[in-house]
Amino acid sequence: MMEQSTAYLVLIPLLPLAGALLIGLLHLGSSRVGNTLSEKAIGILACIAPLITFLFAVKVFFDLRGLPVEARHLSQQVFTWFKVGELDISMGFFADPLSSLMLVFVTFTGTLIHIYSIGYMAGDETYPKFFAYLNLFLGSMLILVLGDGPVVMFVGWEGVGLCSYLLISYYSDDRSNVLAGNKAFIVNRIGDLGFVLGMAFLFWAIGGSGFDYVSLKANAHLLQPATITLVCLLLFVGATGKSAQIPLYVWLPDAMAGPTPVSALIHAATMVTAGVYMVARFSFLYSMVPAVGLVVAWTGILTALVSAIYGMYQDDIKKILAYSTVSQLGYMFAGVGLAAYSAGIFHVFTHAFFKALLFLGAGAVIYALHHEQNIWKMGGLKSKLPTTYKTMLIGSLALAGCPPFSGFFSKDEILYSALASGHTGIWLVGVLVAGMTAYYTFRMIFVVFHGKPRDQKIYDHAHEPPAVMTLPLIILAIGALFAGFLNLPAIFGGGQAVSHWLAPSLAEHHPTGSHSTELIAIGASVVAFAIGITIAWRKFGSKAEAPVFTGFANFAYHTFRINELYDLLLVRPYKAFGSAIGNSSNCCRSATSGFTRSTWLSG
Amino acid sequence: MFENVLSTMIFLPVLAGLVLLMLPISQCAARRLGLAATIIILILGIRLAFGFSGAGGMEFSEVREILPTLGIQYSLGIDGISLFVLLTSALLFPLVFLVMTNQTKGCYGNLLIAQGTMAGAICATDLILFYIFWELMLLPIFFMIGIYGGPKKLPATIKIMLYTVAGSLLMLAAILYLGVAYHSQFGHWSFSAANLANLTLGGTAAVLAFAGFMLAFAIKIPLFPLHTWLPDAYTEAPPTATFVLSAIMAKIGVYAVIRFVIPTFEVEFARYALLLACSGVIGMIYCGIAAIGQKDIKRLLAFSSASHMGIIALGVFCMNIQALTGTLFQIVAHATSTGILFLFVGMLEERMGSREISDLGGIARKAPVFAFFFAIAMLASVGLPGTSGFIGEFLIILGAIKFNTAIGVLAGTTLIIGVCYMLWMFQRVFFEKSNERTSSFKDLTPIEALAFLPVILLILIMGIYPQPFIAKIEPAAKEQIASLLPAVQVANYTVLPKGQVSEHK
Amino acid sequence: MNCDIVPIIPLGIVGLGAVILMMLAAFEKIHLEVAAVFSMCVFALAFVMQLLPTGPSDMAPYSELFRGMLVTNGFTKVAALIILACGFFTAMSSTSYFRQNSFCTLEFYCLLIFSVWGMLLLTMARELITVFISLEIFSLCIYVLVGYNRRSATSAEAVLKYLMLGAFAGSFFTMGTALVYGAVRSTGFAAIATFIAENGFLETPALVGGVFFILFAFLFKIAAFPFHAWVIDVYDGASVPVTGFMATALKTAIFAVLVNFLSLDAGLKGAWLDILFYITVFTLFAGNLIAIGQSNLKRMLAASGIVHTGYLLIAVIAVGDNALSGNIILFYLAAYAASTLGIFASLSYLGGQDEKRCSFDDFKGLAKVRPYSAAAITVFLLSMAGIPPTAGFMGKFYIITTAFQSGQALLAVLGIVSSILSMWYYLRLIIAMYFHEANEPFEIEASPFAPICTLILAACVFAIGLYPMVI
Amino acid sequence: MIIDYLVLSIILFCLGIVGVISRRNVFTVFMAIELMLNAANLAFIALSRLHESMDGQVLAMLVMAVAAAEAALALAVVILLHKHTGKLDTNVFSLLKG
Repeated sequence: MMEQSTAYLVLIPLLPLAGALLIGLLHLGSSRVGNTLSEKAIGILACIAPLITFLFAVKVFFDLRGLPVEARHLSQQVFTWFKVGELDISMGFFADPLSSLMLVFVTFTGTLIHIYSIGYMAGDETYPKFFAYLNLFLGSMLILVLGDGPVVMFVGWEGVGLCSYLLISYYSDDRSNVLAGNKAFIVNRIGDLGFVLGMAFLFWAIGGSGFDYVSLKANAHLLQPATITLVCLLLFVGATGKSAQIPLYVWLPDAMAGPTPVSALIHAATMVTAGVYMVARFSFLYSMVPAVGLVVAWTGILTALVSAIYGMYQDDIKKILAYSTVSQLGYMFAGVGLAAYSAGIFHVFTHAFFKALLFLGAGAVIYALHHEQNIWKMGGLKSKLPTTYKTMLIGSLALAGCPPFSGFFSKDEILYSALASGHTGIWLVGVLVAGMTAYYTFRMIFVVFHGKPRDQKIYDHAHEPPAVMTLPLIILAIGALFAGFLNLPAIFGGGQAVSHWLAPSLAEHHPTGSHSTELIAIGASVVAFAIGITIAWRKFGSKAEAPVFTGFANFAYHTFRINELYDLLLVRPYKAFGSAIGNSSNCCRSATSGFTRSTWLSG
Repeated sequence: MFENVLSTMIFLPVLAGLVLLMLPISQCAARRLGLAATIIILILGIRLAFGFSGAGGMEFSEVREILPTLGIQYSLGIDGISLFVLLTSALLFPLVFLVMTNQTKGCYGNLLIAQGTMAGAICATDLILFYIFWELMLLPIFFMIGIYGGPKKLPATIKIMLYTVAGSLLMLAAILYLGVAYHSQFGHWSFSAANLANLTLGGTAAVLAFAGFMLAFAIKIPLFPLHTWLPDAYTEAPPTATFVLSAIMAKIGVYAVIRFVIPTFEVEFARYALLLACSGVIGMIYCGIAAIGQKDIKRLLAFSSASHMGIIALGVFCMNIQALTGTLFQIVAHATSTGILFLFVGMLEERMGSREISDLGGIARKAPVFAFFFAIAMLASVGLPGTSGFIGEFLIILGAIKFNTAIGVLAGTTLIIGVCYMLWMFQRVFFEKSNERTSSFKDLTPIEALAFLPVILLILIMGIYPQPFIAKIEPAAKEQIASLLPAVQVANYTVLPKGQVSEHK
Repeated sequence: MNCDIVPIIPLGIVGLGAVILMMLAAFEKIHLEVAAVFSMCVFALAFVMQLLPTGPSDMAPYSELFRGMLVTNGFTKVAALIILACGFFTAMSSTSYFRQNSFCTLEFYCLLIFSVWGMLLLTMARELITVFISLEIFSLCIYVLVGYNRRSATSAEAVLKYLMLGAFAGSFFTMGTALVYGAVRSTGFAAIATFIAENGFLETPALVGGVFFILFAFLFKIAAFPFHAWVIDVYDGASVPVTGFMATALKTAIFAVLVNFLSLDAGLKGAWLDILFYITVFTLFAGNLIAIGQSNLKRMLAASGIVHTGYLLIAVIAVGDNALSGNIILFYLAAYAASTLGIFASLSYLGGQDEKRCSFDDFKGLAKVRPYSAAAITVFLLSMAGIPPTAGFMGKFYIITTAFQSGQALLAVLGIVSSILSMWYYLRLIIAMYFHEANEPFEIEASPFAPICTLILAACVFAIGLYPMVI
Repeated sequence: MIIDYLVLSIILFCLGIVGVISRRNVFTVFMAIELMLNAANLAFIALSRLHESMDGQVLAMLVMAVAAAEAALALAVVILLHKHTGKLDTNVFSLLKG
């Protein structure tokens, strides 16, 4: 324990975990002695913990505000976790501006989505289980954010992975869902291997004297360049796993098999951005090796491009949003890769709002249409679901980067720093992707809400979801609308509040670009947005039917057959080899038995 | 009774078992008797744990001369290395008697004898005594598999028997060689491990003796090329026997390497550590991959167990404090998790009469508690942080990387390999739709749930707050490493992975 | 002279008993079982007498009697004890055997006692002709015992083979004796020892040749490698109790005299060491290979007997000046005798009419039918295989240790390897008894003797195993 | 002089060995064995002469006695075998194949 004022840090992750335990026990109990509590009660019970944690997060924020800039961090050692030789890991929590920012929006969106789920999951037969998982996830996410060292972070890191697995395969009767869950977990584990190895190398290099961020940062100068490169690359492998970047992005689209609130919370707002957060966490290492940064940036931007291409051809509303998530994550990595950490984190921040909003909106639509997800069966829902429509429109504008919505500022920040730091290639791709983003986002909006209803029966049954679901939409919409202004660049007379807030915990050097470059950047992205949205309007504005894809479109529709490729190159050989070995031991057993039959059973 | 608690823990179960086998009592009574005996042992074990200071060195020692002319002693004792192996067996055995309700009387009797003899092997500090128990602990398993085993039991029995007996007899030769060497060097006979550690060995003879020991232990663990008996034995054995084999007996192999081989054969050990580590890691990967191809859930778990034993053994051969502590920790962790996994499978078999993965499915819906416990054990065995599995594996991987980068990286792949087959199995067995076979599956009764709860809690506690355990393990591990250190310097292994120098050590 | 008589009182008792029994037999006065009990009493009495301290002979090792013809010391005494015990248990188990097989007459027991007498004499012999005579005394008795079942062609054939080869070996022995006599003008061990001490061993070719012939004869009698073939058939042909008796008592006697003879002089032994080494190795492995091939229990046991001969030869080679070595042979013999007699005792009442339960198949599922017999047999087998804490383990333990100590590491390791091989056929019987279902189990009306005998011997196996620990 | 006797006895002995190994008739085999024993006796006598002590001759007597006993037993066995199988050819005794 350090000074008393930080003793509450541990409570932040603890409360949701406790909630998870409680609800889980209720669930197990109910499985034996029938339902003990009504859904409402369970839902409210589930929402308490996130709400309190949100308040704590705010408290953390203001506590940090109270401290002088250079001394802005709170930390709390709860107990020595394990201590072997020079390895001394303590279960400690650590809040600095970076983590406090994450904390705020994670708990905020988390709370909203809990509330939303009360409505969305109504009538589900294992209702408490869902909330138990949701709380468990929140707890792990908070450990991830608050962990004072890589190892503690890894606990949360794996915890969220587990929850994602459990929630993706939530509707476990359907094999495909479970397979999607397995895929997510396994792919994440591949990334985690990178994380663990990175940790190990880092430890043997400088971990001997303390293995928490503070002392690592202090000793970072002792590292060989080679080691730093190795460590950074390995950690980035972990990031690609968690944040769905090339080559490990394949699990995220399948992850949409989970309930929509899960997609919103885990696979859009919070968990998938953990990779970005981790890179920012280790900014003191990444900033030392720009080469690795470049790798990160290019990986990110290419992911953005590829998934944007996929996004343009999907017909499942959630798949569209999933790919857009991947693509936005690409932006974030481009940002952190180019050492514009604050820009990247800021995009994480805004993205949390509008993407959560979009997913919840999509959830509302799906809910309204009784679990119909194909956009080519929707249409003209504007009148039926006004609130959903309006909020989703705001979300889309934010996503597409239309000024002055939040997405515009954050994305522009990244593109600008790419241009200013002279990586024109990245910038150009970024602008292109911005256009495509606008295109596929509004393709979705137009097809779903405008034009004539394509399936009259579904259309007739459609109805606005209850307030418990629309309320979060509205709150998030407000967030998506105004979050951008928190980091208003100087050119708009803003003070880049977020960047300055984050400054103490990041090792970034702001690119010094002239106003002209900044103007070029803004102009380009605005133009790209305009072009994108116009094409979308041309093609889908009034009325459009389900297209038959051919050639490249078909190829893109099937996401370049990457899944099939992986299956062919990795999964099948692995399984074949496995069963081959298994059978080999079988046949050697049968050999033995034959042998023994001859000599023993005769006896 | 408490002053020679170790003898009690050894002979009480053996006597109980013999009585149980001799007396014509009913199966149910037999189970009760066994339960009572094991619970007494558990209580003793707990008292032992609290009486244990953990200062390093032997505690609760008992020494009696049994063959003075040859310096053979009946000498028992436990230290940080053996304590937890002993406690684990003490903790797990009552569980078997609680949940494995319809095994035969003979099975229960053999189970008790196995517990006693294994306790003997764990506590013995005299090599001859150790050898005696080491041989004896195989017999109950032999009979359990042979008499109560599955359809293909005979080849399995013969395999395991010939393998292990061959190994242990060669070990006997090595032991006797050591004894004679000691006599020639110090002028009097002694087989106590502590004395033999003072031997100055060298030349091919020493290497051969070392090989004799390692062979015996490698077969029991089992290390890679010698693992072929394992899948058959584990699969054909009755659940109780499989439980004993996987949870305790394999661990005793690792334990024996640490206890007897390292102090005596520092030089040889250091010289061949790399080779052995390779075999460990290869076995880990090989069996892990083989597991994915299995149709029989028990066989799958058998391979998974072999895979984990590979990495546990690896921890021993890395010769640094992290890895060794990790191994000792993982011994307990793996014993608990895999042990109850096998028990769960046993229950599945008892209740549904099939182990074919394809026959099962949808159990999670039918039996949430069962599924929940199973899931926790499974997650522990795939090393999820927050469960006991993570600490051990993390330490071992860390140590492995220090020992040799390549091996460390390969060891890391256990994260992936393990999760592949486990999730695959979990999906097929617990998720998806339930069929007519599984729809009748009954969940754990409250009694059973209570029986499993301590182990489940142990798994979680060891994951969340492992320091108390590690604090008791570490001193003993330190001694071992200290005894190794000069030899390691001789064999000049890289103290750090390539490309890294240590201003910091 | 008095102190000469005292040590051979047991000998006297046995001889007297034999004569008395023969007299009784001549007049058909007593019943078979009575005769059995009588002979048991004789053996028991002699055993007790043997145990009693017999005057100065304990003080002086190799104290000589009858002007160096006989000798008694700790070694011979223990050997005699083992032989007497063998006789006792054989008599005991044969009663049950002859419940089911009716070719027994009173002479059977006379011959038994006479052969024991010869063996006792052999253990004490310190003079070549005495050796020869005592050898022939019990050989002749055993020939008859082997062929006792006159109705069975196999036993007749067995006795023929045994007789031919035995006489062959005997003549070798005489020739050897003659040569030795020629060399040292005496046949007393002491004289030979002094002679060698004076002018060395290899210097006199006659002596070398003689010793070679003598060793040839001994190796034949203990069925060492080149001369092992006969054992299988003879054991197979003989009736179960006789087989047990041969396998244990005979071996004990011969090994006793062999050790006495070889420990005459270091040079004498040293000259044959290399040859003995190879003979030992081949004996071990030949025995194992033959045993693995067998499907008949008696033949398997005969072959495993060859293997045990191999172990004893290891001991003989390793016997040196150190404290252990002399007694380890006797210890191993005792351990081996206990378990072997035990198995044959159980066979003698499980065998049934005309030993119809003889192959491994016939023992399938025995554990279900007769759990205790099966358990006892398991104990004996484990002891033979050398699993602790049985007698066999301690025996092997001593032998291997001694081998290491006398620098015969290779021999020790080979011994271990062969005992790994031997697990194969011992386990096979256990597996047959426990892991298979019974096929047509037939009931046997057994007299209590053999089962009791089995029980006692099972206890002995553990007792001997733990004996070193309790003293 | 004395050496001739020894050579003779050795020759007889070897003849005996050859006989035992080569001949198949049971009688012949036993006669060969007797031959060997007597070779030994011859050696004894000759050597006792050489050493000018009576021991050798005594030993010879003993050996003869034993040989006689053995012979008696052998004949009994031969008769027994002849009862079982009308032949005396060792090759027909093949019940025990060892």
